[in-house]
Amino acid sequence: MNLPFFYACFGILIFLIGLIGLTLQPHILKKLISLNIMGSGIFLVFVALAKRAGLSADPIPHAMVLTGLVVSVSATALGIILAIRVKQLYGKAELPEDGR
Amino acid sequence: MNFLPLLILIPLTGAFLSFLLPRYEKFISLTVITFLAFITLYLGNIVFHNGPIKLVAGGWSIPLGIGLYADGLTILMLSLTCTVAIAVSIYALFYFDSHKQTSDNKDITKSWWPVWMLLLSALNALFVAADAFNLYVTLELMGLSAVALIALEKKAIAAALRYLFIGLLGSMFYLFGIGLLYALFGTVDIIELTHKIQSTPTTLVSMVLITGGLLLKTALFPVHFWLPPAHANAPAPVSAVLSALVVKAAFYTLLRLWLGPFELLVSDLVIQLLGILGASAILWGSFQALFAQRLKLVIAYSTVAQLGYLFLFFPFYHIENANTIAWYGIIWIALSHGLAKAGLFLAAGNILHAYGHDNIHGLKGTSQYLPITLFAIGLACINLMGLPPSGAFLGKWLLLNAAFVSGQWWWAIILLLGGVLAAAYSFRILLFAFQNDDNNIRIHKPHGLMQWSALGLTIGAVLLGIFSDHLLILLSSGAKFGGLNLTEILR
Amino acid sequence: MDKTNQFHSFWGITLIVLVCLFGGMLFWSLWHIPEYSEGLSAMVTKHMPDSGVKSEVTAILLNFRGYDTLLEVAVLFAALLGAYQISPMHLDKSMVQSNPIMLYLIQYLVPIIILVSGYILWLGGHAAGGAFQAGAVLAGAGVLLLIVRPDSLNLKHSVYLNFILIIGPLIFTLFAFLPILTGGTILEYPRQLVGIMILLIEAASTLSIGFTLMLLFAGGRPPSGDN
Amino acid sequence: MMNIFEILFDLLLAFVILWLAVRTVYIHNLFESIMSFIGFGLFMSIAWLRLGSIDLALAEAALGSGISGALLLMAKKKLSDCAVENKSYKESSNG
Repeated sequence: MNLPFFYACFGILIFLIGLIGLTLQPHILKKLISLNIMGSGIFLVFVALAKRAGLSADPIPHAMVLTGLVVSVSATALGIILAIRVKQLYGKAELPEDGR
Repeated sequence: MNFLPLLILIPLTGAFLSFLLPRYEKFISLTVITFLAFITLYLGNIVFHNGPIKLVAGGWSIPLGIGLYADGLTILMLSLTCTVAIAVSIYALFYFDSHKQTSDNKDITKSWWPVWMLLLSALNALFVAADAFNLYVTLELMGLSAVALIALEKKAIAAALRYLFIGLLGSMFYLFGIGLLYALFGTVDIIELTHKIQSTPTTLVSMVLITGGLLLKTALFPVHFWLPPAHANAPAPVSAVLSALVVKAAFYTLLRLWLGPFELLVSDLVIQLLGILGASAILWGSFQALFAQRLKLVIAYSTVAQLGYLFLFFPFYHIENANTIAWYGIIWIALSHGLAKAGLFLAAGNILHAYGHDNIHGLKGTSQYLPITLFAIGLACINLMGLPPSGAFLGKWLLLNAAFVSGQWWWAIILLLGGVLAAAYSFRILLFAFQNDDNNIRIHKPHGLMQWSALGLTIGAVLLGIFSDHLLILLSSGAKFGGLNLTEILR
Repeated sequence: MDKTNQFHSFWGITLIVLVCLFGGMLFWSLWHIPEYSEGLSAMVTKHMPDSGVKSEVTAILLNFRGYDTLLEVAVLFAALLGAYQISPMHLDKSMVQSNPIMLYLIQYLVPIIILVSGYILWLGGHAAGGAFQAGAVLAGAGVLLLIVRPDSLNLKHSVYLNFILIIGPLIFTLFAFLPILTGGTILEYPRQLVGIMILLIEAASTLSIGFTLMLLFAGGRPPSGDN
Repeated sequence: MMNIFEILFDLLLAFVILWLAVRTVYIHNLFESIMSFIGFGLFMSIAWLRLGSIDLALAEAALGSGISGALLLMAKKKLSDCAVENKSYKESSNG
């Protein structure tokens, strides 16, 4: 196994850890963190597979990942602010069960 | 001079300017929408006469630059967006003013206009995108601005958060799939992918990931749970936009990819599965709508059901002729549902505005106090049931034809059953709304234009069934399916 | 309580089985990806002289695939607008950690961070760096100030602040729009001006991104100035 | 080809990142979880360097680890402070 595929496999593992966390953790902040970790896993797969080009990796996935990073930070920020509001309204930093 | 990118740039500029100058936000937004209407008409004219438009951002060559593409389907979706945008904006002129006093904190700007402009540019960008990664960015922009709009209503905060999570999860799967596709073929342009794609296990996995992510965003039956709370609790104009446009946009992305790059990989098992999920969505959504207690919740569940119809295209995917007919059919359902549902949500907003609640049992007297709104509801219900002469009738009729042409008649039963159930929940609304109110309850009458904009949209949905000739020809421009004379079938 | 635990363990096991299957599918897909692929690096190298910058990633972000970046800046703006309608800016006193050492350090730290941010921005032209990294560093300076001396920034909701927040995306949109007027297509920079245009976009975006991230940290809309 | 030190380095880095990811997701204490997340981001930026992208390493350190970490810490603080707003609201909106 060479470098790109090692890191790609590793990225998938991180993605799966985040996925399990997202489904199991009730706390909103932890869900958000899990989503970020899932994202990191995907980004790792992107960049690792770009490294197949040899020493100077393919820069297009790098730019895509940079875009993705900014998007996930924006989403995290919005999620956090919503989370605080949910706590203010419902008293718990968890999504209410009754589907509202 | 090519006007296609202006569809994105003008609303973006509008968003920034209306944020900077909140005093003129209405003027700026209405100007933006007027421009959009003219540009859409102009582009529609070009596509109608000269065929699809292609261009690459920055003037680079294709796998490096980002392609933009508009064919007949794109133009129809853009026109749907524009029509709904006009009505919703007129409605919002009055809706948010009358709700201003309920804002609980003066240090919060409940700003509908800038976010609405952002959402518009995201929708337009999504419809003209020809690049899979660009679609990811537009989906995120659409998702985040939709969340910001849902969060305008205090009681929808939790629904907004859930919507954010679902949207992010869906985008993650989508992004993963795109990453695999890029790793394999070195391009993310949809047209180029279509030429280069090969059936390998990796492509299959990426198709599963992308489809899964988009189904989550389209709220197909088993993963529809997030839709009703978000659509039922958001402010009326927001619900209208979400139900009419935002879920359709995710479906549009799915359709583009399935009819393009993934064509080679589509197996019979998968398309039957999608058909079954669609059928379950129709039945489950309609049943839930039948028992929901609030008007907006009924409408939201009806959206779940109507989205199910769109997936009835897939069982006919491989069958010659039937797929063409079904394709025209579901697009007609999507368009007419977009107009009718937007009108219906606006009408529900009028009722909420007038009565202060939207409990179905308390709709007494709507026929006395809000006749125009009630007429709008009636027309929208005709569309949901799929009665002639509405646009949905044409769509469903085409789907029925497809079912019989292909010999898969059991889908026809689902269609009829869906119609009956839609009739049931529609009559339940109308029954209460037509009751006379003897107590002369005091209502807070909505502005006339609020009522007329709801009516305008639902009339549009009916007109879609009557004046369909030119639009059907427009739709065939650049379409994968062509050469079938629909007017022959329609006679 | 016992019952719910059992319930959870049942779902937990189902979930783990599902995730294992899903993960297996993903690993299986990696197996079939070719060992070597150049991607688009040759194409990027070929067009680098026309891009106006020397760093490949910056060229992709702001020139070749600049349209994505434009929409991405709008995503950040959407998050800010969302925050504005959900909550007001809120920094209670307990968050302020002003011990004398911090107060002393911050006089030197903040200017240095701002300088570093400018340096990263400038680096973006020919090496690694650029508007997003520089903006994040700038936001770091703002966050530090908000924690240690919130009064020194004196954030108020005003047209000036709003202008800083949108100047980056607005200039980007404008430069995307101008080529259309001259008969080109979106973001088709004129050859002789491309370098300076990209630098302008980056500088303005750094400012906007920095302030946007700082306000997101602060939790939403700053209080109105007129009271 | 890779020499033994590189392989060891990759394995060690992967192990540390995985350990931090698992800790971040499963640890009960929110504060430690956030701290692990910040550490995760920092080690991820080393991984980006290893994969040849200084841009991403910078961005991950500044955005993914720095800003996200600051946002999360601020959120934790506010979540533990904030009082529940008008309790009656919960009942009244059930209908």
